[in-house]
Amino acid sequence: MQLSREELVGAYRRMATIRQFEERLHEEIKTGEIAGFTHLYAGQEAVAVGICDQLSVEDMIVSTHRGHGHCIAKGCDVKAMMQEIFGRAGGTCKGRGGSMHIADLSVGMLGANGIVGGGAPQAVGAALAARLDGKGRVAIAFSGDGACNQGTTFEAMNMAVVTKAPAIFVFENNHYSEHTGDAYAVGTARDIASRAEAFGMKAWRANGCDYFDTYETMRELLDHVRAGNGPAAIELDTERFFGHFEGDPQRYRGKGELDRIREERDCLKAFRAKVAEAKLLDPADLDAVDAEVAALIEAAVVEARAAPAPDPATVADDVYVDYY
Amino acid sequence: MQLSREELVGAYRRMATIRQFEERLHEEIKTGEIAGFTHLYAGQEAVAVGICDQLSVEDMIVSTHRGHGHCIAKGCDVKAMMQEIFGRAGGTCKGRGGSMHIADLSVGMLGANGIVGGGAPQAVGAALAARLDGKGRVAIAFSGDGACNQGTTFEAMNMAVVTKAPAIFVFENNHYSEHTGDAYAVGTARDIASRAEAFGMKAWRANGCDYFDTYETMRELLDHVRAGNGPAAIELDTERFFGHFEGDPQRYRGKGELDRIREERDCLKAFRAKVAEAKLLDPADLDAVDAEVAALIEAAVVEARAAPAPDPATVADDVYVDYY
Amino acid sequence: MAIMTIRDAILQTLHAEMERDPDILLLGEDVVGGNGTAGGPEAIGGIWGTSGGLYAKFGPDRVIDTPISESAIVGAAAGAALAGKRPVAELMFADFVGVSLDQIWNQIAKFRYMFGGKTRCPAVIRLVYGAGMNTAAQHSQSVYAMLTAMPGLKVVLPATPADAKGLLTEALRGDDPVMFFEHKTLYGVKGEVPDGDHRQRFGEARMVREGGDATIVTCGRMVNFSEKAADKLAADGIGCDVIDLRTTSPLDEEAILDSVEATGRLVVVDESPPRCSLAADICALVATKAFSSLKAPPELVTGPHSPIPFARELERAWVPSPQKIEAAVRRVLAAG
Amino acid sequence: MAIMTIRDAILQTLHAEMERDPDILLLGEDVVGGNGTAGGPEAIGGIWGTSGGLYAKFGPDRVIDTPISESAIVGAAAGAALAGKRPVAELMFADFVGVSLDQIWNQIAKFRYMFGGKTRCPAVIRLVYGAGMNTAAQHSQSVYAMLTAMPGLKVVLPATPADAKGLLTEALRGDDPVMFFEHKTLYGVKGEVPDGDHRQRFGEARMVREGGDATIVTCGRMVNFSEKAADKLAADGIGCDVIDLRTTSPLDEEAILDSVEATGRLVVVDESPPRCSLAADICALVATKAFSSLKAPPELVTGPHSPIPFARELERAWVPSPQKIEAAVRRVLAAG
Ligand SMILES: Cc1ncc(C[n+]2csc(CCOP(=O)(O)OP(=O)(O)O)c2C)c(N)n1
Ligand SMILES: Cc1ncc(C[n+]2csc(CCOP(=O)(O)OP(=O)(O)O)c2C)c(N)n1
Ligand SMILES: [Mg+2]
Ligand SMILES: [Mg+2]
Repeated sequence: MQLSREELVGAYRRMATIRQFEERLHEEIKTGEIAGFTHLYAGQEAVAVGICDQLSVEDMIVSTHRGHGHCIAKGCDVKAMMQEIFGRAGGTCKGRGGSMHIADLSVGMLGANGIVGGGAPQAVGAALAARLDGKGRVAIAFSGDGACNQGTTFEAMNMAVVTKAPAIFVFENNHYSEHTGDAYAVGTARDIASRAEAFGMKAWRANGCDYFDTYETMRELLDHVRAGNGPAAIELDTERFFGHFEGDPQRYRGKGELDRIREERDCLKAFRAKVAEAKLLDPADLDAVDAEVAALIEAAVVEARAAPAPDPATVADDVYVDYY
Repeated sequence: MQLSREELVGAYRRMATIRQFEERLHEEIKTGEIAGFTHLYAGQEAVAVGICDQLSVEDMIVSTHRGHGHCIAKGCDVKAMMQEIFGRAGGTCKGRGGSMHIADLSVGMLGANGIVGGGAPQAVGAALAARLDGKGRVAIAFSGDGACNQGTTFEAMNMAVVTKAPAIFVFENNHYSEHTGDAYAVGTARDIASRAEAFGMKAWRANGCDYFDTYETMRELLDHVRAGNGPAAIELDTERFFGHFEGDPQRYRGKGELDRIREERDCLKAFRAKVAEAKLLDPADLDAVDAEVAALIEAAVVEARAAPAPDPATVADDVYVDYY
Repeated sequence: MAIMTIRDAILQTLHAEMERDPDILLLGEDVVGGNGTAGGPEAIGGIWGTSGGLYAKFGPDRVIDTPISESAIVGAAAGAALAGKRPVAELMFADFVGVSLDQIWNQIAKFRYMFGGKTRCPAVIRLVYGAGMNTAAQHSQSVYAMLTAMPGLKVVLPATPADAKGLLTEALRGDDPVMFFEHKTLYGVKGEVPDGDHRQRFGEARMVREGGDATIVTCGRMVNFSEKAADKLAADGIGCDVIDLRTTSPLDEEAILDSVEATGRLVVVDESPPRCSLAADICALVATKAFSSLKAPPELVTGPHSPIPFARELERAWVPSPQKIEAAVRRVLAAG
Repeated sequence: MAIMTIRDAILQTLHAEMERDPDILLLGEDVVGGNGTAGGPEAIGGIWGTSGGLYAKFGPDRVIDTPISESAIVGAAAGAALAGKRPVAELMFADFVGVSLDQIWNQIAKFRYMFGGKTRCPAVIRLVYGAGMNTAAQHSQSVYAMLTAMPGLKVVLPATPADAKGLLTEALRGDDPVMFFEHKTLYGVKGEVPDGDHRQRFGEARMVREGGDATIVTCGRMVNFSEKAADKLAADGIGCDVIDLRTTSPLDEEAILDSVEATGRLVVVDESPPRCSLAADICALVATKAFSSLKAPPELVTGPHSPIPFARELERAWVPSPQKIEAAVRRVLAAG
């Protein structure tokens, strides 16, 4: 492991930020103040952060309906995101998009997406664009185990192979698409990664609840892609800590499943344990990070709650750059 | 080989019918009498016939834009087809469909399709319908090497595996999708069949220019599917003898390629050679079949040419069963 | 007559019709739910609660959970219908017509015509549509105009529990493909539902109220909004005919034209952007076929030419409101 | 001024603009052709002959043959545009909007709005459309009404070589997504094309001729048919304003309304089935905004509510003809 102390603290901070952002939303949603569908990313932090930590701001990602984690990991402003989810004028998207449609091109975050499978072809296009510039940039599509069954995802994988685009398909297998298990919905002789392999790209597998495994595996993958070998895929075995959307009774869970995954598959706990064992960081350092993050999230919520709503008169603005 | 003399003659007759149907259309189209796009199936006869010879009239197929061969092999009326392609009122579809939209549900031919990849999901649905009846029927989707890259085809394969539908995916790899080679457009580590395998179904490979290899391989596959093992796939290496559509200059062909495939990969020649070598049929018997078929095709063209055009006043009929 | 919600009217109709007709099968994402999980399939009944108990009763060959593959869902319905069954396919959100349009538009809608009138494709596609739950641009759209434009489809939009039952029964007994739209904000609406067999013929609009001064033509959630506007206007002595189209294809032209011939004033209310909309369609119908009856320019109350926004204040501004409908009626009465 | 076909105007504009702007890239099926074959990539230039020579000049990173995967083609254009490029994606037939609608409708059209006006998605989708070549129900459709209805898209339909150049140049220099419709029967139409830089502003209809007695509003192939009808009518002393919309979104409302205010008679000609069509849209515009000018009920000349048939006699009966247009003009003049 060649990560510096600073990098480790940064990684932990980003994961903790996602976790606290989501835990807090879980509470805020109960108050009824947040409208629409909210899909929480908690549990999968090691994936977003383990991957995005190795990207430059010029590298691009496209995300999913469960996009908060990807946004934070890629560098979107947390307070603006909170405002967006609260539907405020000061939100990342001026309250027009909400939880499912956060984007910030200035940090290479090309958009969350309410259409499952919508993003994968876009990553191929972004990768083709990147190649045109010749700076070694890559484009990443995040997809779930459910999204991996959408035709667009398959088409995108094939097209990436055919065009040798520097596109990366990240499959976050949290074992559920809504209320259905991957054991049912993903037809495959082996796993999702093996389907990517059948399209002629190299695929990796990693423990998506382990920052270090994700990071190391992704480093290999990125070396491969940046070296001009065309697209690649990675499947990450991970867990979602909350329901599909807020309000989901989660009757599909096994008895004690949530307790077990929170106990055994918590990427933050695992991170703490590893850095402590390897004597890389002091638990107190991480406690301090937690406190910092808590303050940030608290401030974000307070500001979002107080922030002005969008002006209804602007409802039809921002459709075109110009329309004549 | 357990085929009776009668079966062998029948197989040859069906293949020869397709061949002569297409060779004749190739000539007729030059006269300008036939409108629209016509995609000829000549060269691939062993696939359609080798497969459909093992189906009952209750088994169902869905076809492609290159559907004449599938139609004839499944038992559509040749004269009505000819009228359809000539755009006549007495055509299979009353002149409404034309070459790309021939269907005859009474023989289990659920439709040619102008949308590449359109048929595969339909075969899954037909297979689910067949299963409901519990009579062991199957449904087959024919797809080309081009169609195998359409998202619908992938979705269909996955859904067939997930639902264990008795659906069969037949990939006729004639190595071209329009003017592009499969070597370019099909991203895969190995072949099309291996992509089907990655979806968790058993897949076979056969020489689609050899009736007997196609037949035998398909028999194994059908036994597997009829036994209730869910879907299966087969990839057939085959050749198209004409252009993508009539009028195609075929600049993508290698030097001498057309001569070579007509010489070495002609399924009718191969069939004749095999049955002669094995002393199963007399060349004279097959010559007689050729003559019979020639008479049929001649009659079909003569009748089609003389047949009345559809009445323009009926243009908006047949949209609904009833519309109130 | 029982009082029930639209949700229950749909669920009970599915139960009754599936019992009656063994050829009906249901396909969709999570219509069973729990497949492949430790919790096991347990008929959670879809996220909208419109398929509960069907799996337990009719089993896995007739109630089928699918992967997230809408083209294959609708395409499978197409194939099953050609093969002689009556598939019901659920699109969890009507917006997913985007990923399945070909199978609806170029396949299901066209089979009968392309095949010379010799086939039937009685597929019923259920589409959950509409704004009002802050589900933003990709989960709030009213897709009915797009599908109304497509020859070969029938387009149905119940606004009451009785119609939900009557129209769904009719869809399941007819021989043509039906696009059955369920407004997500209307599932909880309660009303009387006739017992026993109840079929509502397509192409027969519902005269929600008669008033004689102006004609409001609408459908879906906007029926209720139009009634609210009509109530307000009634307080001022202005009487509105309110017409709930029930089906937009076929369209009950007669009901619309009769009313406009009497009132001379037309307001069309349509939860959709304005261009090439159902509102424009109805307006064109009246302008071409009842021109001389019109005493004032028709008014179209639609959303603006923009996607549907997320924030409460913005979504409310986007959707036609009772206030806007009321104002439009006052304008058509003031003009001409 | 050079005389050339619409095909060549498009091809030359692509050459010129790709030379001018290194950010333009082209994606589509067989836009190169021959990839992966013994014949080798050789710029067959697409089956419509609108991309010849581009591959040789701009190379494989900018001129990209794709598999048959329209969702991925349009989706890749979406992503490339977000990433700062100007992709041009070709749909070999506009009917393939069926298999790619989501990327057009829910992605490209909505990005800017959903993302709070902070992004641009200047993707140009070229769609080959229209009847007239007996390509039957799945390869003949005029999809422009469906896309005109979608906020966020601009919809462009050149009817002359000069407009093909001017509108395509404008599309490639603008910052919004453009649906660029090319009618398959018009590729061979010849006409004068301005040399050098030529941009045709969107939302500016072309007054094809002025006649003063009746207004014909139309676009695409129907412009020529309308002119034929107008010629016949002129012989009888009836003068028509013929308006070629050029773009249906944005729409030049002023040109339409001005003309109808002068003539009082409206005929809309639209190569499409009638429901929720562009014809209905234009009719509604006039009925709501120029009501008092109308002297007679408007006439809509469209195809019937059916898919497009294959046989020559049937297709001819389906498509609006000069005769039908002429008859409609005579009706609007006789009425009122
Ligand atoms: C095209 C489409 N179909 C269905 C949905 C509804 N839907 C939203 S999320 C989801 C499940 C996605 O599962 P997965 O890809 O595993 O992502 P996860 O929710 O586990 O992060 C479904 C079915 C959708 N938004 N888009
Ligand atoms: C969705 C769609 N995209 C593109 C086309 C145009 N097209 C018709 S046939 C064809 C090539 C098909 O290749 P393949 O599947 O190999 O079948 P083959 O022509 O070789 O029989 C293409 C691109 C189409 N009809 N439908
Ligand atoms: Mg998942
Ligand atoms: Mg092929």
